[in-house]
Amino acid sequence: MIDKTMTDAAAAVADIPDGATVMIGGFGRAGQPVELIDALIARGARDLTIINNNAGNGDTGLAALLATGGVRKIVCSFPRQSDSWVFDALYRDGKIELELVPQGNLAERIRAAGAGIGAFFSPTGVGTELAAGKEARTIDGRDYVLEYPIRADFALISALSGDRWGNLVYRKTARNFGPIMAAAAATTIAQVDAVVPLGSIDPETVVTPGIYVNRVVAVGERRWLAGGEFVGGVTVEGAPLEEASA
Amino acid sequence: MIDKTMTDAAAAVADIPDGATVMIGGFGRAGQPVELIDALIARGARDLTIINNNAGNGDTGLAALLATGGVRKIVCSFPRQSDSWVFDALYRDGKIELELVPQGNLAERIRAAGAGIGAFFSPTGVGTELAAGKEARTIDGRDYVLEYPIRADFALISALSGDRWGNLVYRKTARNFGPIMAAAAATTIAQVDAVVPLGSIDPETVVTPGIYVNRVVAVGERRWLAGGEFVGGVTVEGAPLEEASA
Amino acid sequence: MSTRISRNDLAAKIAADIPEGAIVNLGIGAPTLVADFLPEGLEIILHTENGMLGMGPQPAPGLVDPDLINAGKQPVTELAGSAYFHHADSFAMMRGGHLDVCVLGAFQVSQTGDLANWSTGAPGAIPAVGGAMDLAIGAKDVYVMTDLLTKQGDSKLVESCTYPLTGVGCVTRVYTDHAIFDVTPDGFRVREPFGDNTVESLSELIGLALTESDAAASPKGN
Amino acid sequence: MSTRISRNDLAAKIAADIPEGAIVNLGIGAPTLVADFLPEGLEIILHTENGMLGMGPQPAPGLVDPDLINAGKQPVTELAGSAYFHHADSFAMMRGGHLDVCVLGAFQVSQTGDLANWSTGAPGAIPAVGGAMDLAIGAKDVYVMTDLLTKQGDSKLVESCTYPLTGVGCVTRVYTDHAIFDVTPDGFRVREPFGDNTVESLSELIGLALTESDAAASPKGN
Repeated sequence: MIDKTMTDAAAAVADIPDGATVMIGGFGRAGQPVELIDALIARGARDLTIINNNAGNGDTGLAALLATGGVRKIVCSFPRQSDSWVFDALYRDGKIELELVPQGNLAERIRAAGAGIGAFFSPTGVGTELAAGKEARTIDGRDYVLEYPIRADFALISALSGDRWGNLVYRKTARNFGPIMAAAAATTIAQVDAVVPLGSIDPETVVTPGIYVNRVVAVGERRWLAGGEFVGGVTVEGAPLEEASA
Repeated sequence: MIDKTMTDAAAAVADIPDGATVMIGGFGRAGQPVELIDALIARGARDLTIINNNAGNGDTGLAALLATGGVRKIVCSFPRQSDSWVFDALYRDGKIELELVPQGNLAERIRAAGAGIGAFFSPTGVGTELAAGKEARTIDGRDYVLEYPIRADFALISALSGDRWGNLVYRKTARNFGPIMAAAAATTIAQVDAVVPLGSIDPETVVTPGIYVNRVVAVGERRWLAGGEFVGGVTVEGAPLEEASA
Repeated sequence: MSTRISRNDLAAKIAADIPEGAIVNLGIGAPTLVADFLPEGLEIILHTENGMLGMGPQPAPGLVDPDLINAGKQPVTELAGSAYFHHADSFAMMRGGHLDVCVLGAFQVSQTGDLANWSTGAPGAIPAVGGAMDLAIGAKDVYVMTDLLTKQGDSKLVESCTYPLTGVGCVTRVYTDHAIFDVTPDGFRVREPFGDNTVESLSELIGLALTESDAAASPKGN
Repeated sequence: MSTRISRNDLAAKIAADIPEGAIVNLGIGAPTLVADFLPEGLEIILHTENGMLGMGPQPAPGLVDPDLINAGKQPVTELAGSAYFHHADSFAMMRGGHLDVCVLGAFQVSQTGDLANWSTGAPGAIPAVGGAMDLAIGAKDVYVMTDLLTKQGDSKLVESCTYPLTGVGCVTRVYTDHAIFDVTPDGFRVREPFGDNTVESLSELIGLALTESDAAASPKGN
């Protein structure tokens, strides 16, 4: 029997070594695999390269990981946000390396890694300093630069539910980078609200087939859901309204 | 109000001109938009370039279109089949041009057209005669050839159901080339078993978002379905068993 | 003398130019205001690059869904007909030319349509580009929404950009608080001057030669 | 003298070498036989390039669903845990190296692992390649299932292919009716000779030098 489920997040990330390149899903807070990140923090891996769209929000999740000092480099499109103070301080102190990639090139380069594409000509960034030094070419009258795949040793992603084969479905805009990162990493670890029985996900609606997923960890339903359905009553950060208004 | 639905297949294909490049969805018979093809035959367009995985089966659908002599060239991966006699005869008589493309390159080139990729390095076909003359490159120790997008003026595809914004869902392996062709053509025409009210397709399960679809035509439910659910009782060609055994 | 319109009035002008059925991406910041002025009853489909078409307005207080946000990471809602997809599919929509309109902010726009809106190039500043470069090259019409002048009084419409570029020759129209400009092969053309602005006064204000569109000559008949 | 095993026995040999959890694509023709011999109770996930993982066996007569076919355009079924996806996603799985095993037929396999299986290059023949070239480069292990000799008695294992290539250096193992061969940097290595075949007799039969694996030396201990 194929069973990719694991009992807890700590076990799921236990073999992520120092120096690993780790993709972390999410766009801002939506889809960020906070429980897996917390487990990675507890593991204490150092010298990591992290690939994410952003560079952390507030003091939790990816921001907390950065705060440990265990991240050598981050590859992202939009590090500077209103609540990215952890990254901001590290960057200004020269304690973290930043590779800035336009968001669409970031997504397509991750997709290329999973899809076995050696490189591709993208029109994004042409003529800008983010394309400086890249191979350029005009094809059918449009200008392009050559972009290479972005791979990772591990991907940590978050989905709504998954089965023991690793099939995943997501929820709303929390889907974002999950499906492409799952395909681009040697080992993909998915946290899900709940593990569901094999066969209970309609094959027409599987977003990430299990072929891309190595480990599935149930972390429990988010507080703004009930049975997978939104019930409201939180801030955009996911804090209960009573806390937020306190 | 956005309403992409059209009353019949004839109206949907009425502006496909002589000389057009037309993508036709389907893998063999599964997902082949037979009613749209019939309408295109009735329209009588000539000098067409057709892009499909195959080159027709039996005497219906794409095969019937080829039989009209209105197709100048076909781009496909697998023309020769047990029931491809229409194409076979045209080809042997020198009456149709064939561009043979490995199936994965065909799919990825169509995807590249829809995704705004200028060209991409593919490992498929390297060292074979189908890559002869193509730009080659070794990247990270793996050999690739450069492949260019395949675009079309029109795409004719088949889906299970669609709404008036053009959102589509497919059924089982009839999905195949539909989603990527929809994005790669200037004008995409989808036949569906049924048009459903806007909002009745779960946004999580939309496979082709309406952004890629220009026209939607309801052609009625296939005889092996009832309310979208399989009820059995046909051959793989879709003929009722009583006919097949007659 | 009236030479400027409010940001809300400008957002309304942009909204009025968007036809029914258009697929539109509204950039972070002021451009999001445009959503509030889209005509009631017309179906215009909003795309957000974090994976959604058919985005609806902000939720009511207490109904915030943290899994449902826009590119500015603000809570939004879903409309009937919406669809979710992953990030590569979302940016394929832009890059592939499937969006009709995007509306972006700007530091500078050059008379050849170059856009600078992601970095002032200031030393020590933390760079962040997000989806700006993809949006710039990824819609049939790229509209810029901006004040015409910086707080220091410099024109944001320039002969050539001095800030780092976001995209080359990508802007088709600039909506400013003083006037609407089309980017043409002959440089900026005044499409609609607001209040007491004239082609001549605008040209003097920004230090660039301007042409006049038929629309500008008789704005009411536009 | 017994020198050949049946096609079914060969399919069973291949099936026995596929571990639980493997993602496997079985090519059109003889390789599809392997599905019938996969061990009961082990979960092995079949991929079909026309957009499905978790493919099940043929349907019962009268339960043919024309929307549910395999790459050979034969009716199949879906298992619990299956998933559908479009053609570009399906071939991305292959090209991206996510399949563990594919099993293909062959006209020729060279001792460096080149595969020829799509065209004999005969004048007037209608060429058709399908997904063969993608499969050839797209699985961690590419197994070939074939008779060792053609009907004319020529070896399909060759020094270098004379038929048009499907892929270069892609084959890892060849299952024939006479023996199983691994493709190694030193050429073909006999993994398991069947019946009365020996490394020496096989070498003589196909006209190529062969090496012997430890497994071949004691096949029972494999």
